[in-house]
Amino acid sequence: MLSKIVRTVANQLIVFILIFGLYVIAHGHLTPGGGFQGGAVIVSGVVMLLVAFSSKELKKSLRERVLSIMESTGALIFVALAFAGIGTAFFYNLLVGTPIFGRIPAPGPNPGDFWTGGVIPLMNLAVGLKVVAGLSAVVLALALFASGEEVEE
Amino acid sequence: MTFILESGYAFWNPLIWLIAFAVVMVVVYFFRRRGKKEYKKDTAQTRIFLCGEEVPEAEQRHIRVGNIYWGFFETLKEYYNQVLRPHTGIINDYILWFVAITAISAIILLIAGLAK
Amino acid sequence: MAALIAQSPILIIAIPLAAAFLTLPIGMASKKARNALVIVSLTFVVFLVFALARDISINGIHVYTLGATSPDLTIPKGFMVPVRIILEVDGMSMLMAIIWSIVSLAAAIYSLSHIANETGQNRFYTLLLLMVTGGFGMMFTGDLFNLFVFLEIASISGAALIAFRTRFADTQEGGFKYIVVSAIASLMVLFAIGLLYSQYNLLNIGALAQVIQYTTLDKIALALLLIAFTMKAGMVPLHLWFPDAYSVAPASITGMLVITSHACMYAAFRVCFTLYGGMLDAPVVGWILIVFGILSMFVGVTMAIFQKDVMRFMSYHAISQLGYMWIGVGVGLAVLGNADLVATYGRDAISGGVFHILNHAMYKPLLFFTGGALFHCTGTRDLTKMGGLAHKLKWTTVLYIIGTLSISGIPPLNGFSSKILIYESVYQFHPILTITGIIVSILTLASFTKAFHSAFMGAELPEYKKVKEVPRSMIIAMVILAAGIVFITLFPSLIVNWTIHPAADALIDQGPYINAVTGAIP
Amino acid sequence: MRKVVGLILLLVLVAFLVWGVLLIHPFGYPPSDMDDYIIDNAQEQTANNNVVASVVFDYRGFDTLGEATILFTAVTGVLLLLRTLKRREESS
Amino acid sequence: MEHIPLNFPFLAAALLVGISFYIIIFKKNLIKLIMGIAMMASGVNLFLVALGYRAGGNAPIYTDVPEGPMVLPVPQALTLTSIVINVAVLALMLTIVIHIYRHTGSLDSEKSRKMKG
Repeated sequence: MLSKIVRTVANQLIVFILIFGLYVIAHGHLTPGGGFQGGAVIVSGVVMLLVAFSSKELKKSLRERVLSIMESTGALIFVALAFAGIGTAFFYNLLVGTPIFGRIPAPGPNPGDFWTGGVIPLMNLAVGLKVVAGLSAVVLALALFASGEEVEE
Repeated sequence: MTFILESGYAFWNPLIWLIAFAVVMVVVYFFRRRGKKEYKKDTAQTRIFLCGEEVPEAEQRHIRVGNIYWGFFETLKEYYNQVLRPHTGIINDYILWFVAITAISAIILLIAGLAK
Repeated sequence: MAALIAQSPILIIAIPLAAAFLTLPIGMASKKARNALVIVSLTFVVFLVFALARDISINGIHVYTLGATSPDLTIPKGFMVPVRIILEVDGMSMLMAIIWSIVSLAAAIYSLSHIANETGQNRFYTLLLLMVTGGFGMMFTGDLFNLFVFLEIASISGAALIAFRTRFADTQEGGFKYIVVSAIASLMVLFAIGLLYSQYNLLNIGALAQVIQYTTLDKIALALLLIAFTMKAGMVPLHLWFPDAYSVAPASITGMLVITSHACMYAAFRVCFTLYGGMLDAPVVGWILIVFGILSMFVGVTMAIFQKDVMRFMSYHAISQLGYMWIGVGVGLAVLGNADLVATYGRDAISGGVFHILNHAMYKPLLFFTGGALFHCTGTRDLTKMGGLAHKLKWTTVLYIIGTLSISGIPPLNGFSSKILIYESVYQFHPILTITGIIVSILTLASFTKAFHSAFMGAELPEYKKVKEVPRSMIIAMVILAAGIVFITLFPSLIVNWTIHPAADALIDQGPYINAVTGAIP
Repeated sequence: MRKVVGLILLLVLVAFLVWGVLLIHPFGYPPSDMDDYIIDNAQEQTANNNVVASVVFDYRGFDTLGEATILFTAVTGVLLLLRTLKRREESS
Repeated sequence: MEHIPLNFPFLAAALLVGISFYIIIFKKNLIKLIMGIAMMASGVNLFLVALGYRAGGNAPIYTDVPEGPMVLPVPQALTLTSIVINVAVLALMLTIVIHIYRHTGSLDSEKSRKMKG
């Protein structure tokens, strides 16, 4: 566990990191970014917490079991979104043209509309959830194992 | 349904072999039937007889794997010395072999391409 | 039913995947429900594979375009080349899928009791299902980059499963060697894919095969692809990691890893026959495969005789048996350009090699499972510590004998039917190949006799007085594979006509594979 | 000995790689049939401004599913290998 | 061959792969070996992403894009996939190395060769 200054700053910064990560995930269909990138940003925040507080402290609030279930959920949502189009073909983008995320942008350069992209924004969210949970679980497990703590099954 | 597998020049029919196998089994059974019926378990009749000597314990009786085919390995000692050399167990060497074979096969492919 | 078959290529990949994602949450709630999920999903996959196989034997190649407005629409309207990922299932992929579905089901059943005393079972089954997914993906995909992705799925889950028993040092070493080798092999595959993409701006195998020129760049890409896949398949002299990794995994996983080796072999064949096909400098590549095949056969079997570790001994035999397939298919490849020779013996050689994949995939997992049963009972893999186990393990002994006879090519068992196909056809290409094959066969029988004697025969050893027959699920798994052996033994011609010849024809003629992608321009 | 042979073979392989990459199209002028199709049609077909996102999640979505699966596999593998062997320790 | 200076990114990628092969073959420390693999992955990723560059191109994102050609999107997607795959491989490798260290007390690849022959 590092000094109080570091811990306080980390406590404040994590909010901004979370917001930025969520922004990157949510705007993956409009700007550079997406589920993997945004997820990695959020996990960098988790790593910062891990350095500032110890893995023992962090384990109280982030449990591997919960992270595992979150990860499975994200993966299942992703597969379910892929399966949703199976009426036509697996991975068919079935939301194109519907009011939910289905608006077709003007061809060529345009300012961007949040409600576009079909299933892509939803897949970004699912992947983001998966990456956040999965990579946090890995980092936490490695830190716990290295410090001789128990990693729950 | 045909059992015959054609292989260009010859053919292979498992049925014939199965029939032959069955015949052999019948013969074996016949010989076995001719054995003595009055055979008592857990008497001296079933124990191992070794010229009247003391029979060694099970552990000593069993021929362990290290002793089987001793002559084979002794004859092929030179070969085994050579073939064991690359089996170092070091991961770096494994990758070196990959690099070597890739380089050699690339050379072969390019030279063969030039010859065409 | 028709709709199910139309969707089945993706379902075969996606069902184990979805089951893998579900395994962890369900396993936390109930152990029995998790086991049921694993077995039921794999059984359903077996059913789908056989339904698809029947459909393919009637209707020919099956394509499935992911994300298109219709699964048959391989090329978008008004365009020349495929853009989306296409799954393409032909005779060869179907044969591999049949093998993989049966072996993975048997391995899952075997695991039920083989790892019953270990911790971390939920994640074990998750990884097992992911490995199944990876294997099916490699077999079905028609896209090079997708092949790389599924190769990685199979490799990573395989490495984690090899290192499953973390309390032993050698498992960690084996897992590390496996993952380093697979990482480098797959990076080289990726580099080669980049080289091909840079020239043709295509990733689909069929579309690439249509335009490929066999330039210098293509030759370098071929060398990288071929050697990377053969390294993953375990060909001498790139086999060094193979026994290290395979001997330490849980036996059920070793059985499956053998099939992932076959899948890499399949990928190598796909690259040679389908991707390069007619443009390939066939005799040269064929001779490369033949020479390394002979080396594999001979070095594999001589190293195997030498071994004292039962799983390691069987791993070396796997290398040796892979050699038969390399020479069978290599001879077919060497004469590929010559239609007469292909008709005289080339097709038979390829059929023999491909048939040997099927046979090997039945008896080698069976033998690995019996090796695992020995480990289960005695707690050691060391043959020097074993003896007299036939007194206790009656089922295991019988199944081991079946496997032994089959691998040594003793008639009438199935190993013989594929070996006769290889011997007869390869003899016409070069007699030395057949002679080597027969010598290797004899040595195989000799080494298995040695292992049989030291593990099963002899007096009952005092330390194994309390050993009991292995649990029922392990026996069931072994009996499934033994039943496969008996079936192939009894009906070789049926199997050859129904699955092997379509597979061999799919390799020989790349035309249908290309047409299935590019011919369907609306 | 090993070092010399290894270096020579390594240099041969690297020479091939270098020779190969020098034969590729000039940097910045790639052949681009498939990619042009995607750039032209992505907005209409996937209703999406970000063409890379359309490739990642639509045209080559199956790769991304595989990629997510690989991440899942690795996480599962890491947690599997770092698990506590508590039950085992108690019994032994 | 008049475009050799233009092909410099490809050359850099190939050399990166070559250097990492050197590290993997000649460095006996397992952590260095893993670093070599990570470097090789970077080389391959650099190669892939360089393949898709178009002279003067913009990022292939239509949101407020300036006029001009766009770089190829497929190599970028492939690189993204490849990066994530390599993260996964590295995580697993490091985990196994931790275990190897706990068992053998050493990171030397010549020490972790219980199995040979």
